[in-house]
Amino acid sequence: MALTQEKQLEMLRIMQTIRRFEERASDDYRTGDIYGVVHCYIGEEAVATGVCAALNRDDQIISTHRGHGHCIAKGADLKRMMAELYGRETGYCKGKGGSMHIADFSIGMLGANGIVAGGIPIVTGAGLAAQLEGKGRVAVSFFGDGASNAGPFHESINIAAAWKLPMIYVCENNLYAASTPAASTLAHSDVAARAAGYDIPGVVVDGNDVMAVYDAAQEAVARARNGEGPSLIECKTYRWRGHTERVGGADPRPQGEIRAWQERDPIERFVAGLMDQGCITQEAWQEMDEEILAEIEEAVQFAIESPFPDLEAAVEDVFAE
Amino acid sequence: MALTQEKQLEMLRIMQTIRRFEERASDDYRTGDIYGVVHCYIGEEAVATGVCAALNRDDQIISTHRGHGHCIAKGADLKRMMAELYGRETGYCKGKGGSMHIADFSIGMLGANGIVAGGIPIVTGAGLAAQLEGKGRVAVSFFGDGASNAGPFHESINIAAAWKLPMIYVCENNLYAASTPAASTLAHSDVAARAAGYDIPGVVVDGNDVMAVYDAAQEAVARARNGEGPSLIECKTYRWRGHTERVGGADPRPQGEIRAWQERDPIERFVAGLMDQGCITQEAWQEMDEEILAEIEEAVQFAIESPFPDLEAAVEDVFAE
Amino acid sequence: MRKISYAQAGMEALVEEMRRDPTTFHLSTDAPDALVKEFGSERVRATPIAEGALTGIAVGAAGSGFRPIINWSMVTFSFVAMDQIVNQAAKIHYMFGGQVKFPITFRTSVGGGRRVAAQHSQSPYSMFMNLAGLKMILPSTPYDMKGLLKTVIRDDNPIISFESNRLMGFAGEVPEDPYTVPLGKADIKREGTDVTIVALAWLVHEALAAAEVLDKEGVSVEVLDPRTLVPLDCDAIRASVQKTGRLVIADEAGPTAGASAEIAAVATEDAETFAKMKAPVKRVCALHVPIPYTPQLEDHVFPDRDNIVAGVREVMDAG
Amino acid sequence: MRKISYAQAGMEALVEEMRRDPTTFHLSTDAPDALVKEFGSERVRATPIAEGALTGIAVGAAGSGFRPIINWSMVTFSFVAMDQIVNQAAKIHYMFGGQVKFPITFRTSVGGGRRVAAQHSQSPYSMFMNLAGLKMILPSTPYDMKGLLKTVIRDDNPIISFESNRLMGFAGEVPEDPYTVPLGKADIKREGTDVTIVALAWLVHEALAAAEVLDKEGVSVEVLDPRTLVPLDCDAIRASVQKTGRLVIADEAGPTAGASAEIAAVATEDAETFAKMKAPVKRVCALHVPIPYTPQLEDHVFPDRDNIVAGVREVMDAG
Ligand SMILES: Cc1ncc(C[n+]2csc(CCOP(=O)(O)OP(=O)(O)O)c2C)c(N)n1
Ligand SMILES: Cc1ncc(C[n+]2csc(CCOP(=O)(O)OP(=O)(O)O)c2C)c(N)n1
Ligand SMILES: [Mg+2]
Ligand SMILES: [Mg+2]
Repeated sequence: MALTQEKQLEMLRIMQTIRRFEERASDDYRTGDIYGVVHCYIGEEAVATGVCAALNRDDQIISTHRGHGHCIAKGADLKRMMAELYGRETGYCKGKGGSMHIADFSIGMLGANGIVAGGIPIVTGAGLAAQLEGKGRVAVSFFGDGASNAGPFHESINIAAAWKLPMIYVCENNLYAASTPAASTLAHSDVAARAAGYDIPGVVVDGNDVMAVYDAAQEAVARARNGEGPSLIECKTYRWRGHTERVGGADPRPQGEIRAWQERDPIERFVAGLMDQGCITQEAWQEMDEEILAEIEEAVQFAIESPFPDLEAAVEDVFAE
Repeated sequence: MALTQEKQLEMLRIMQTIRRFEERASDDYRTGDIYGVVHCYIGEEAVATGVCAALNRDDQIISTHRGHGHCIAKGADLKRMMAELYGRETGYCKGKGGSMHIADFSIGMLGANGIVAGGIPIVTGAGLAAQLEGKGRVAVSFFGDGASNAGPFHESINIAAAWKLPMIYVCENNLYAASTPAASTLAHSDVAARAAGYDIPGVVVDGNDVMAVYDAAQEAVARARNGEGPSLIECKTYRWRGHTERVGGADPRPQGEIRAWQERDPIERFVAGLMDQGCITQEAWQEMDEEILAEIEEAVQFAIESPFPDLEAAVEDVFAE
Repeated sequence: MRKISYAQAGMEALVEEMRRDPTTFHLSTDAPDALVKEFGSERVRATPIAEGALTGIAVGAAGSGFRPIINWSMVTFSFVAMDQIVNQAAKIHYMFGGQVKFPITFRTSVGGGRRVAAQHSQSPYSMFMNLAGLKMILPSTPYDMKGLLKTVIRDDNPIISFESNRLMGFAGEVPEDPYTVPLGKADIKREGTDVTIVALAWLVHEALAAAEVLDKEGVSVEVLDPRTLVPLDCDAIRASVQKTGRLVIADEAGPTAGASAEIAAVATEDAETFAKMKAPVKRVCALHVPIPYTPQLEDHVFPDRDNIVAGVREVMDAG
Repeated sequence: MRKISYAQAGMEALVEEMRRDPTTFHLSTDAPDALVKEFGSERVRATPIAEGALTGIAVGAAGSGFRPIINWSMVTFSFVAMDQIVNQAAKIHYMFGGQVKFPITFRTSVGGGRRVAAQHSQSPYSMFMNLAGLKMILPSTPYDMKGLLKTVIRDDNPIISFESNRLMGFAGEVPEDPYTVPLGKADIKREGTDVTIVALAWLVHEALAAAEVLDKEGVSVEVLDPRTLVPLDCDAIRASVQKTGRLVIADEAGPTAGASAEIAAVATEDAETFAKMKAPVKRVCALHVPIPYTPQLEDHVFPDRDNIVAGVREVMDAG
């Protein structure tokens, strides 16, 4: 299904918002305004954006430790995201979660998650809820190549397939799990090859091509809404930055490999195509970027002006009342 | 590779020993001489027997909660097995383990295991040990259709494939996990279909044909000894008795299904073939059976005459000295 | 009043609450026939053997407006789900700032006595108590089972219902009329003045038997059943110990960092209670070993009424 | 004497023991460069993210004559391996009647202070203590780390080495000459006469700082570091409390059914110790909540020297 220009420009805006948001988060992490650990999605923006473009607001997704991109693509509020990174009371988790735990259930974003593969069963439960409800909602699990080797991947996808749950499993294969190459841990180089064992569709997609991702997602979503069960989509992509923003050992990945993938920048490729089609001019693109930067600046200001939580908050929210 | 008559008769003896052993164990469970829980392998004897016929003494196997067949096929001592069921000091586990935990590391039998899929990683560790040792040993994981849906199956087989461990994964698909039909829990009806996702061979075998099982095992063992990595063998078979020997609710499986599988008795089929080939006469077969029964009677006598452990034994063996 | 078994009481609670609330559903590796019959195989599913995924599925479905009931069966099998329990179910409400609720019931059986050896004879509730973010019950009678389990299913948090293997067939009075039992309220199963026995699950009954014996020796025993482990009714425990001056804790689990250790600490860290204590605390627990198969050894490892009597005599002698 | 960090001390122990014993090998999801360089990528493997399988693999390899070392990294990740820990590693030696040994070292980091929120800030050692069949250490200094970890690797049982996140960069004296520290021997890190602080890991250092403050107030503090949680040196704890008459327990974990509860029970269930106790037990632990991300809240949740000082004053006032 061809997308309107408007929709495509919106996707471009989302991709660039992810990138600019994380560039800022990385800077503010370095100055000490953001704490703990931050995992950047830069270079992989096409995956979250392409998949979420195929979803409705009430569809649900779950993310990983590398969660900002999925949040933004599903429509999260930048202010509350940034406030969470800044540890403020106005953040999505009232400052209790931080980067690894941003969630917004009201838009179907079931959270980033610090446990590799930990989110896969959870969002499969959202898929079961969607099936029991019977209103045609679907649920999407994002996870990495590393996660695909963990038990919950197998257990969940088998259950979803056996029960024909309205699920889309999206493997973001960025070729590494921290410093360990996927080539050394994946018995078959394509995670998508596992789909056949569950009798479901499995496809490999260029994860740096947002329209290719969208097309694959669109097809899987239609199938899921139709009651035909889950699909597995593997997006080959690459992260540009280190595993986390913590300054530690040197990046173990070959410099040439990093450069080669940067030349396949999903945003530049998408912009170039849109310009070729006359969808956007260089000036409009620059303007869009400036708007995005302004929006992020606003989010940072919001965060800075928000108070830290009161100490009593430490003992609240352990249980729902 | 064609097997000698002698070897085939030995396989027949093993199959019949498994059956007679369990018939007796079931009887003695009913009289209260054997405690706890007993899971019978009757009907599935061809699997353990066919696979273990392809192994050497120093190769290793691991079993499940349904462990007697694997023990006997790997060469365990019936006396010490029966003594364990009887809870005696002379049992394999000094009476501490019972039916679900019989092990004999000296013959490469790494134990029955009460946790579904729990043994799969453990025996994969034996496979890693074999690889590190480099003496051409192999290791075999037996597990059920139910276990194939659990995380450890996936994690272990992927690791074994990625590291080319000398492993054979043998799924005993007896169509049920307790009272739950495999048809309702396996997204793809063949567990073997999952092998492709790990880039390893996966075959479906008639698990009631001991020679077919042997042939498949033989090929997988050769591959493993050769450093070519793991294989997955799925044996379609059926258990004749209830999930456990505990008298509880009615067997939920269709009577017709049970009868149909009993007509495919792996022992009768094998004997009939051997008789056709002139390997064994009706009289010799009867004689073999009587020898087996006598041996089992001896094992029971040994168990009965063995003492229960002293109470101090309760606090021993928590740690190795 | 009619008598039904502990197991039946649990089933009644389930049926009543599933009737009451259409957002409840039930997952377990074997589906209970009675539930399938009444609620259908969409709401009552026999699942693949993947307790880890089931537990995560419960979390996700709960966060999406449902009220899942998961039966892990033996607690042994909960350990394959431990990541989902520890890292997700227990923390997700707090970690996400309380933005939605996660009403989940986990049922599981604990305890020994069935000659099923180490893996299948466990009572590890204290492992879950050490976490923050899970409530848990441990009923000792059919009455408490039904009333507590109904409360658990209605509660908006993840809760574990630990249920005693040894008590499954135990019959007791259960009213036909609906009722619930609140969380966090201990029950004095017998009043006494000389010594408090805080007893858990099956050991409540052993403690009551021991109390009869001790009564003949002139020792007046109070038997306190916490019924819920989280929240634990610390006030009731302290009040009882302040009254009797002596504390014996009877638990089928091993002692080390057990519920028994916590109960001991709850008493001895409270200044008022400590001031009134006449004797050291006594834990009457299983030996700290895996559980052996053979009957003599298994029975030797677990505490029973005799061990409780001996424990009480010890604290009576000590002060 | 030279000083090295806690983290380096652990690495030295590993290198020395891997040199010493060719049956050792190392598995973790990220392989430490230094180990790969020296021992090669056959013996030091970067693994798939499958800590459950790795733990089982360790059990199987150990039962086949090897001496595996597994680094789970953060203890958080051990929960995906919990079935293999609880149902296999801890029970297999007993359950199989001791027929072979299972020498396994599990390394894992615990504790908070790094602003990484609930999932990545845990100290759940008491969950493992409640099991029977695992030994475990929790060193507080580079010296103890190296000496204990060497002992652990040589031991013929599954052992968990809990290692404090907060102490990774902490430097201390470590001899160049080889030495080991035995399991089950507490270390008195400071002698005193008025109150015993049993402190764990990072809190040993906070307790020592608190002792300085209290010294100025005329309170003489003894700081006892158990160093190994299983076996726990109950004799040393009891002896110290018998001497001082007062017990404060400082632990970064939450109190409920924690190591702190066990230590409290170990003291108060011993008649001789109980008789000499002048004040109630005091646990200075984390608040019983998941750990929040934002610094103020995180620091508020964890105990530190100030909380210890306050705790000691409380027991001094009580009696
Ligand atoms: C169960 C578990 N083990 C280990 C970790 C530590 N860890 C955090 S991210 C990561 C790598 C994840 O790789 P992948 O799934 O490919 O995602 P990516 O980081 O590449 O996006 C690891 C090992 C964890 N969070 N959870
Ligand atoms: C992790 C776990 N969950 C549940 C059980 C209870 N249980 C014991 S055997 C069994 C069925 C196993 O089915 P399968 O793997 O097909 O083996 P089979 O009994 O058919 O030989 C179940 C559910 C268990 N032992 N372990
Ligand atoms: Mg990756
Ligand atoms: Mg089966």
